Amino acid sequence: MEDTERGYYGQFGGMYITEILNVCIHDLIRHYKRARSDASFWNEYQSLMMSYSGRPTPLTYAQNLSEYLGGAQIYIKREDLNHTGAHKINNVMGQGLLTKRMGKKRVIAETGAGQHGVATATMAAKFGFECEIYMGEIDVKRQRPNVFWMEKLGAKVNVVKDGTKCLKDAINAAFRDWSFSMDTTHYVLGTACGPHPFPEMVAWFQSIVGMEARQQVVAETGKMPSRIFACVGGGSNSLGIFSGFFDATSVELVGVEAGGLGLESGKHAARLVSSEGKIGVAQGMKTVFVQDNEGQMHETHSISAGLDYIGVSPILAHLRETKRVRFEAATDAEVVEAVRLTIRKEGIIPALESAHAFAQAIKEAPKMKKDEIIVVNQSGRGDKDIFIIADALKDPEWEKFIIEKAEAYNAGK
Amino acid sequence: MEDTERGYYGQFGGMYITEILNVCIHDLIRHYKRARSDASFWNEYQSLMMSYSGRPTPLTYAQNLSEYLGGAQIYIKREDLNHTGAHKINNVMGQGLLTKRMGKKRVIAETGAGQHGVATATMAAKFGFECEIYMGEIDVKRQRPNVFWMEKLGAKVNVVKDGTKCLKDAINAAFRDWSFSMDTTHYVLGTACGPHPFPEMVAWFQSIVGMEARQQVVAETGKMPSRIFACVGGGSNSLGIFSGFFDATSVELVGVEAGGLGLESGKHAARLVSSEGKIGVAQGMKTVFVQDNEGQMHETHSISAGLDYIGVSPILAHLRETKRVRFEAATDAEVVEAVRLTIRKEGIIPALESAHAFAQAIKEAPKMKKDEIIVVNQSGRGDKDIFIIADALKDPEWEKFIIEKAEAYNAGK
Amino acid sequence: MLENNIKALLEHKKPLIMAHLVLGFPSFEENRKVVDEMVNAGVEVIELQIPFSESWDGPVILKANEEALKNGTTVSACFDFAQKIVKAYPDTIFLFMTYYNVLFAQGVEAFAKKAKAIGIQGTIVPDIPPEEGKEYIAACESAGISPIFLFTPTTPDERLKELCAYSKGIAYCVGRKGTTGIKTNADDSLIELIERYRRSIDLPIALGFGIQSKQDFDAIAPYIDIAVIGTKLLIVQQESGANGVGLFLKSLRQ
Amino acid sequence: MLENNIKALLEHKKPLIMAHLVLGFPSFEENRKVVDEMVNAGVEVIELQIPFSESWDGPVILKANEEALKNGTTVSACFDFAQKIVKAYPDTIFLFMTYYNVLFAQGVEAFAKKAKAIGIQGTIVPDIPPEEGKEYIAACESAGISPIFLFTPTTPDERLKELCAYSKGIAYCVGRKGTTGIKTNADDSLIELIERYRRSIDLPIALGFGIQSKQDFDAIAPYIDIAVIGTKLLIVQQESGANGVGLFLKSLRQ
Ligand SMILES: Cc1ncc(COP(=O)(O)O)c(C=O)c1O
Ligand SMILES: Cc1ncc(COP(=O)(O)O)c(C=O)c1O
Repeated sequence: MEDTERGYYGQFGGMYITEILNVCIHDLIRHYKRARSDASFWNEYQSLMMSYSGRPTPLTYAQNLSEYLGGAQIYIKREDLNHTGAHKINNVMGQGLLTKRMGKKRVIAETGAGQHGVATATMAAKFGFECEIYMGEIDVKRQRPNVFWMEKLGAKVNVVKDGTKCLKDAINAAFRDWSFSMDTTHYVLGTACGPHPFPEMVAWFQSIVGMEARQQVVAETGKMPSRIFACVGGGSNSLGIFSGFFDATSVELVGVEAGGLGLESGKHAARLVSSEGKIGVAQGMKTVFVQDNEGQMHETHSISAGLDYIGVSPILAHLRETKRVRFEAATDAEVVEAVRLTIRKEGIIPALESAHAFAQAIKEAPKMKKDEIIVVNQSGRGDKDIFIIADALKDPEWEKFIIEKAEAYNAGK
Repeated sequence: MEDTERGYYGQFGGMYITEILNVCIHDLIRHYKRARSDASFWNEYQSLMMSYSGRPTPLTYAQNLSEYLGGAQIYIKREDLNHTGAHKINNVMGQGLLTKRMGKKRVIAETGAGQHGVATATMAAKFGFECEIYMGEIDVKRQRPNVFWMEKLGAKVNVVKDGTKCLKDAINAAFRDWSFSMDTTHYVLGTACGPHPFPEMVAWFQSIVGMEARQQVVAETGKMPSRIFACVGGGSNSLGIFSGFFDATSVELVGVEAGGLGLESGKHAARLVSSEGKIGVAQGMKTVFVQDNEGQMHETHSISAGLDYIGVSPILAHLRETKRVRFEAATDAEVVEAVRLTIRKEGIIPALESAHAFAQAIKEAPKMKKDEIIVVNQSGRGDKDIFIIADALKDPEWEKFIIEKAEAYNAGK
Repeated sequence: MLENNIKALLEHKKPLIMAHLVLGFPSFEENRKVVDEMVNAGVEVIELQIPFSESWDGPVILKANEEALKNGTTVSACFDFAQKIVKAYPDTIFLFMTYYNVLFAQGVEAFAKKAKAIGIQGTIVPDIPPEEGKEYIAACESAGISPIFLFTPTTPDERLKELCAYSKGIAYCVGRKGTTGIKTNADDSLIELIERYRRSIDLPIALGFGIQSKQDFDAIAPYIDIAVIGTKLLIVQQESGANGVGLFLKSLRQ
Repeated sequence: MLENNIKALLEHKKPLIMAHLVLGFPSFEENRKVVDEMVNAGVEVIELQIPFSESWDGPVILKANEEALKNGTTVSACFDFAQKIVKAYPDTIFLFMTYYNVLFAQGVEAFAKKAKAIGIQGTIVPDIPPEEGKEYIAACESAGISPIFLFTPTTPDERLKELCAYSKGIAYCVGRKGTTGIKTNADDSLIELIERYRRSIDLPIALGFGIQSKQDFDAIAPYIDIAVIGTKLLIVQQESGANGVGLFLKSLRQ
């Protein structure tokens, strides 16, 4: 990592922000740096995560899945057991503490799947902050349960009708809000993207995952894993777990992108493994985006809203160049199959995002030796995805249930 | 507890079973006793719960709620952070280990809300058991998401159309299955009810909650709590947390039943605090049931399916007589308000069941001293209840979402 | 009293027939017709089931319990009806079958006394094992009616003997695992089971095994003292009324 | 070049007017009409915004960006159009406004060279602060066009001075926090802000502050060098076409 002043990782990163935000972001950097060099901040963070979110999350040995696949021994890092059901809370609570330090009273956030929105609204309720969430209109439609909870948590959900009406547009909208409100407001970016210091800061808060995982896997198995699998949306959960193993060069780190309907279909969200992923500058950072030759961003597609994003963390873009992380993609169909298998074999329901990591591990494990160890980062739980999983698995009873519910609502009015 | 041979607690408990089950249950008792006197069993149980379910669950200080109410300091025992989202998994994994010891390969269970069914199906997937779940037709209708997950977990869900088509009928149906299948099958009863050894055994597995809570509250506050609040369905979560404090006579234990539309309305599930609760014998045990003068059981009502049950643990019936536990009831309306408040103040969504405990704590905390401590057992998380909470809070956007989903399904077919 | 009555009957005929009905299902009038048909068909023992909301019976009897309750059948109406019917058919042995909570709700002693007073000779209560039944057994004894316990395929020999110490008049033996209403094949293993019962039980053996036909009845008749016919009669009744019940019962001994 | 041209104009007229449009919105034909109206109304500087999918502008300009892209507007078509229009109106100063990725995608140097070649005098790229803009600044310099950076109310005095070192020709000063399209009151605090800009900035000051009317224009005109009019023109255009834009612009100086 070359220029830590402006957050460069090789050629990627930086602070591509409008002048209006310059002071505000430098202010954030100052507070972040102070927090980072202050051991008591991390202690406070860690004990908050323990008492509020249930950290450390366990490392679960997936014995049945391992035996079924007949190769490497698979361990699952259980970020799904966090409060609010995903790793997103790690980042959010950390930024919450920082917001308190900065004396700000309002937080804003973008959200795609709604997980980060729920986590931010949760944090705001806990810290007593005012909270507004930006969410694309399409995401609002498909992720209504999360919208419902955000509102109950006291957040205002702003429906973003710009552009593709998805995550990237929600991010743009949040930056727009921030360029008015920076005096009172902290923008809680949800992944390791955006201008410096967000990528580094979010990765730092998520590094709690990797620290725990390394300690746990060694304690449990007496050795280091051969490979670690994590799904890659913006990059926060993967960087979180990978960071615990960067210095252990024998550990292969595998990031799994959303292959959607296939890399040839044009309907995917693979930035790092598809030819549509090109270096560019947007959303505050220089990194790899799914874009056309003139720099316009494409619509992406994934069965999992949380991976359905045009950009990727500049830190990961750099780690691809240095070859420290290998990148792969899993298709929607592979992901549904991975969900099915993991549920049946382990009684664990991975989020569709996390299931990308499972899908790749399931591909590779059988070819590995029985004494090799794999860690899969289960970034979230899948019960939030019931509307999508039920559709993917085409469950007729579920459809009947929804239709009957709708009839009751129609009759009630 | 007088007659531990047949599981009597004062006048309550016993083994009111048909002769066909006699040998099977004595077999269970033998295995249970052996496990209980074998320290390695508990160690195995505890480490399974650590690595699979995320135990110990944290104790969260509800600072905002405490300050808002202006009285006692409220701590929340976070059973909602368990795998599958409730305390039910504690019991189920314990019985899973016992099933393995007994060499059985199939498990059956009743379920009301579906929580215990999901937990049992999860355990069966993890242990590789065949699994059938009995669930009343009405519960199947209102708890479809849980049915969906049970099926994906590999369980067969049998819709019970007998009687009131609810939990009690599912229990009867499970006993019917068991009286054919006991050679190969263990009946995983979901709460501290039924014939001996179930009440004692389930309470034992759930005692992990109380052990942790006591250690945590003392470590955190340096003293013992004044009161502990837990909701009472069958009684397992309340006995779980209470058992950690039985010997600490200064700690007042408060069990909260489902007051439904009010104790005078006839629409409630209050066994221990209503005049409709009378001693009787059914479902394998002598305890207090909501019944008429001729011994026929009434239909009960609660906004929370998990508390909507005619009977109650014989251990709790006894603890009412010895006055070691005080019982109260919270109405549906109070519960909805408690959910709303807890979400807003703490960013925590209690299950509707658990919200009964919150509702009572919210009533009592303001009248207590600021240096007194309350522990509320949050037996489960509320996001599973979205269909019911959204209805209770009359969320028009949710209704619109469901209606649109239904239209899409109708169009797709 | 029950034991002597049964034994006296067995001197003339074997096996006896014990027929079952659910009180209040579909109505007391229909019950009366069915009893009349049963008596006319030569049934010696009639088991009157008082419906209970938490019955553990198989689906057919369970459904009848529910229907009876839905029709408003009360326990006291069951007693009134039983009193009349016992008086009307003085040569038939009547038993009550129900679940323990029905006794418990009005007091076990009161229940036994009232049953005795109206001429009921014994009670079958499947969810009260003798170990829980001290009060029940004492109440039956002091009232002078017979508590009838169940003997099942899972009951070990030792326990079969123990249960005999509590059972009076009849050993109600179950032909297979499960609840009421499931057919058992009248095969060698069933006959072996009966032989096992015989070795340990010194009471007349009533066997319930899901009898469906004259063929079933004939196959097992030589081995037992009393044939219990339950679920099948409810099915016949629903298909072809009280009259059908009479015809079916008569067919067994033709 | 830009700086000299601006200064020359300022000797005759103050404030100049800098008008904004989004290329391809609603179409290039319409753009051409609008430019014509602008030039006829006496506008001295025209800001041609090349649409970008990730614009951070306010809702009106954002929407225009989206519409333009939806209509299939490409960057190369924008260049073609700009080339023609610059040629057609040789006395008007044309600038490009866009986001950095548009430059980056074809190579910053290539972009700058092409812009210069067709007669564009400067570029406004709001998401490239000078610290990230070494390549950009160098490319502009070697091509001979002016990079125009933004000066904002949150920018401290020290940094205002620093930014001047990078900005050429115009200091594009923002009248209030937030994105484009929000009205600022032409009140004392705005005048104070302009005075603060003046103290640190030695370039002609272009102020964008959400001008809505002649009244706004008049209130602020004495204090600034160039009035930037953006969002309002898009609104007028959508309400009353290119002709309306011309009328509105003419009204300002009447
Ligand atoms: C469960 C889960 N996993 C993964 C992601 C992807 O984000 P990231 O790559 O930042 O971990 C999301 C985003 O919403 C998520 O909800
Ligand atoms: C979350 C939760 N809490 C409480 C209960 C009530 O059961 P018990 O009284 O056995 O804890 C249930 C039952 O389904 C439940 O799901």
